[in-house]
Amino acid sequence: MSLLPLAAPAALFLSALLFLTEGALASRKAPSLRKIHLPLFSLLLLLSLVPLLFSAPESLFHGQFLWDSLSRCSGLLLGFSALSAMLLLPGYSRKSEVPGAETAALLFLGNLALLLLSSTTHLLTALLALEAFSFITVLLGGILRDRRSSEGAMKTFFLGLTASLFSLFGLALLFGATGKADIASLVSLSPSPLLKAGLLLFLFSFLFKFAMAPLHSWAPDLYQVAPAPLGAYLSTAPKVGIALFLLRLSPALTPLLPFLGAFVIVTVLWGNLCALRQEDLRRLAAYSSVAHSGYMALALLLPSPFRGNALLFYLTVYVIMNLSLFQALSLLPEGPELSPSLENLKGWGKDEPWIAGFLAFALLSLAGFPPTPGFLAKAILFLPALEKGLFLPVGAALLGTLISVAAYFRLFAPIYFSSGSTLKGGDRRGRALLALSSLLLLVLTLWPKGLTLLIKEVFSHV
Amino acid sequence: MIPLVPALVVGSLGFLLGLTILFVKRGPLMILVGAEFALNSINLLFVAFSRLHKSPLGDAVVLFTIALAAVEVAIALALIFHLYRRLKIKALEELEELKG
Amino acid sequence: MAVFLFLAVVFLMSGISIIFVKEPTTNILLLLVSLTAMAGLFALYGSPFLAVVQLLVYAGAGVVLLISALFFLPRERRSPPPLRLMVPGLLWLLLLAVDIAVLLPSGRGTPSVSPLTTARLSSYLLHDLLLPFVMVSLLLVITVTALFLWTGKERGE
Amino acid sequence: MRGHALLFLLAFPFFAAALVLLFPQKRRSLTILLSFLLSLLPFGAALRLFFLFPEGSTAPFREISLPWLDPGVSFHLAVDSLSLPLILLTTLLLPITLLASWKSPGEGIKGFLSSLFLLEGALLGVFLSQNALLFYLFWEAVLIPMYFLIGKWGGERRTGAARKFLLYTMAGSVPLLAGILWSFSLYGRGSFEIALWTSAPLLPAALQKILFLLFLSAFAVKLPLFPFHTWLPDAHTEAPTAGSVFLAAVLLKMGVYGFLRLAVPLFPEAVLSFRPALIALALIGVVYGALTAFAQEDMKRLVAYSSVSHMGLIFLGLLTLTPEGYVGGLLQSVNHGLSTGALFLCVGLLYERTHTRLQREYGGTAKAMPAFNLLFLVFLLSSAGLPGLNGFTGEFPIFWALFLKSPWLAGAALTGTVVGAVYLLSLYKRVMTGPEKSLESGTRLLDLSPRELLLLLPLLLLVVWIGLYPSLLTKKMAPPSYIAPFLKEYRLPGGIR
Repeated sequence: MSLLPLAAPAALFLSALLFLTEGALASRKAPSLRKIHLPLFSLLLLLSLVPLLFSAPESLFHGQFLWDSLSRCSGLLLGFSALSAMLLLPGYSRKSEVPGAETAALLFLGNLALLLLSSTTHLLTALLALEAFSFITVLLGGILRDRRSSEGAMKTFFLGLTASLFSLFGLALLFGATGKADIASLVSLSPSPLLKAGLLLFLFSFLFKFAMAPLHSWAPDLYQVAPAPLGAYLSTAPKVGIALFLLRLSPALTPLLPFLGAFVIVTVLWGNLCALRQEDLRRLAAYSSVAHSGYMALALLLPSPFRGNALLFYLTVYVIMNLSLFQALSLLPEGPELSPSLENLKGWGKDEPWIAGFLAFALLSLAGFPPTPGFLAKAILFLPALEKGLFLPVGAALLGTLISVAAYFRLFAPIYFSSGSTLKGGDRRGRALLALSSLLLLVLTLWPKGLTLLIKEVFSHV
Repeated sequence: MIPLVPALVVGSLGFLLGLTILFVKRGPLMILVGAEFALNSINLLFVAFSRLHKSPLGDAVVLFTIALAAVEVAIALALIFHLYRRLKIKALEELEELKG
Repeated sequence: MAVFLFLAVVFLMSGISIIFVKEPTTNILLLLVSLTAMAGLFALYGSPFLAVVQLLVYAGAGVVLLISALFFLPRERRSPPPLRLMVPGLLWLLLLAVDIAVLLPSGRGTPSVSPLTTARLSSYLLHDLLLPFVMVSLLLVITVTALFLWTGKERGE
Repeated sequence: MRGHALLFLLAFPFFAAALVLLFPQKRRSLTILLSFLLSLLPFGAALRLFFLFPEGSTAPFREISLPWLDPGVSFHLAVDSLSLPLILLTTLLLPITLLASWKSPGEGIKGFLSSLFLLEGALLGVFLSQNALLFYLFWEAVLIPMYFLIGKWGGERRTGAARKFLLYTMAGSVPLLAGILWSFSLYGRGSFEIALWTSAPLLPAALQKILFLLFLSAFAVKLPLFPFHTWLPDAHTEAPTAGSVFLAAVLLKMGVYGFLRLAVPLFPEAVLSFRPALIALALIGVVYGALTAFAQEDMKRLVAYSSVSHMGLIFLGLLTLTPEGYVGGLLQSVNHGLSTGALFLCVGLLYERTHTRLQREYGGTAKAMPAFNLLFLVFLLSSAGLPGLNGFTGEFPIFWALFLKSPWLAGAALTGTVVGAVYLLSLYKRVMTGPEKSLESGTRLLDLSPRELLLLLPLLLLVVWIGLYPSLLTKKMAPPSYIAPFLKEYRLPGGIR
């Protein structure tokens, strides 16, 4: 047994400790976010990504920690998300209120928790990792610590607490049904009512954190109060961890497929419908991320080879395009009473043609317009679903896509069709990051085969 | 020998009671009390199933639940302290800004 | 069986009472009662170690934390009901006696199931469940961060 | 290798769209002139293609297929006798609309020109694609530049009109996507190649019906088939002149093209079983469009409703499923593009001078603008179907096919044309004749400038040419091999069924 796979989690944990110590010791007044925290963070994060690049597949802790190409994928996506959040922070309009060291530590801890979540086949480990991340969600969401963000944090905390009670109850039932707590033993047993009930309840917290309607109500509140750079992280990273864990769990989910299908239908329709009537940009983004959770969950209903391919493709594309969206939103100034709304985008197309163009590209992709990667992700998802005869969920998803086009195109009207005084915020770093994300999207548009080949490679080693 | 079924009944009833407390009561402390009560009932289920399967896993999970509960209480109290002391909030009903 | 029934009824009744009682202080005492009753049930089901942990860590430390939290609340919310505190208080003492009786090796409630020894549990924890065990430290670090953020010194002042 | 001409034809507009963005913003005339010159290149390529295309050929021409995506999505392009006239029309209209845009869009001229090039590229993509997913991709891509053309450079109520356009079109094309994906799984050949689908055995009738309805929803919105037409008047009225021209001349033909390219060859039994209902809807469109056009005060709205009527007639012709109906429908598609496009240009020219499109604000314009008067009259008559002009050559085979099918049907459809002649001539009478209103309000109407003459003359030339010598087009419009089996010949004039 090689201990090399532990290097990545250990690096994440030690980096977090380092930042916590720095936060506790550092002088309170020095504004060190840009000068100290950012370079250190980037360096440490990149270091923690190094072990992802090599080292053979390995199973540690009796299969509770799998080090395979899937978990390495997860590590890379999470790293991209965290790095993007941290790079955006120095350009954020309320950066003086964000404690840099603690934020950096929380990002590391969050990545650690999600990496563990996506690499485990043990239900207890998964639940603990999810709980850990749910606390981190609350802390990052409420990091500004003013009235509004504390309210959002509070609501999320108590809703999450309730959801986790259900999951724990489910875990107890699963333990009662199987006497074990790993995925393999769930699959090997024929489904009894106790097993089904346990699985259903166990999923509760996961679907909650994945923001599936009707368990999504925390997401808009939290994304609205969280600083936009952290919103970028919170709307992408947990989806990676949870989706990949659910992918590992999916062989056991067969008896629950109708139930999951119902969740998918409700989520894609409700998420997109709610996005349609939002004026606040980050609430809109939150509902859009709710809807995308629905599409990703649709992948779980597919038969085996398609399931992983469709999910991983969609997930990768989603992470990039949603980060683009939040990177663009991060350029808008915020305040205790000012939450950017559609009005604030007026005149962007004229004053900031490049930024507006990048945002438009991301929006088209989110709406699933051909030939953007968002469309390809949906095509790769819907095709096998239709072949399997999942007409109802696919129909709902298509209808949801239609609604989402209307929702995303609402942003084009202020950006391009009206002029106004542009609110300027953000710095070069944020702009460069947005350009990078758009470039990635462009590469995926022109050469999607690269990603499909990569995904094939990933699953050939699992 | 105490049979398992009563323990399962008590545990499930307790879980429902805990949820009821959670939904009926206002105020963060009472929500915590409800959550703790529900957690305890779940623990009883774990212990009972542990005996059924003659596996120490259930007992071990109880230890984790207790740790989780402690962490939850600590974080919740920190948040409550922040809300009531720093932000001078009188009651949670004041917090109704986020909607939609 | 009689002991089981007594503990179970007390556990459930205290839960029901929490729903109907308004004062936070009484409610927390009722929670303490239910936790103590649960400790007895753990012992009955052959987990003396868990019972002790429950009594010391959970019922002890957890409830103390909750009670101390009462003092954050605005003053009018903590009503001091002297008599209402007496009933759960006495009940708690009674339960404590029952728990100890069950836990004692020669106690009347000694379970017929073979109890899980502490040694076996700890070796299981450190061997089979090493990863979750280590992960508790992750949870603790997060808690420390939360305390830093919400109760530490204010920034930028 | 010779298919590279198609690759050039398709790629050049996108390249030009990017190139335009590099032109100097300040020097407006230069920018427009340069893009005009650029736009001549695809037109030249299309013309060359047209002359090289063998007469009476029914096979795909200049095929090229590049691997692109798994599974079965290749970059497969070809031109055939169905798409050839539409490609020619698209590439012809771009230089003309560019010349017409000399003054109209106030700001952001580069974005405007770029959008037009993108629109051209996407439309060519629709007509060239031989792969269903590629077809859908371009079908959707048409939407975006058009959305911006209406929404950014449109009239007063442009945002609402743009959104309406978007929603209607999307509501149509999402079922289309579902239908394409479903067909992919039903044909079970692991490929989106249309040729593979059309050569496969027909699907069971019940499935055909469902899929046909899914496909039709997209085509019916674009056509537009009554009652899915309500987006069209708003979009036309609010769009800038260039947008209106493209919308009427080419975008509506996407519905015709899609119907012929996909719906007829793949679901012939479904087409037959839904034919009575479709004929009824198309007939309602013909009459309703004509009557509503009659009542319009806004000239753009009038032309827009006349489009609804004319497109109904084209669809009626196609629905007869006869060679006459096919040729008439396709020829009339081109004719409608030419004459309606020209009418929108004329209305745009008037609007540039007076900033109103209301008929009552005009009068006696013929005296002020004699050259314009002549051209406008010719285009109106062409639209009304006067023999000797192009409208007649398209309408005649359609009515012939309709008459063979059922004289009653032909008679009912004829009312649309009669009413059409009435409102078009009444438009001429109200706007061009009578006392000169412009003198009263003090603005002097200037006659056509050389540039304006230049942009209308090619259209005039074609209108007359096709009117006198339709074989110029029809000899290269033989029904392609995938449609021909479904067109029934009527041997006897009395062969009425």
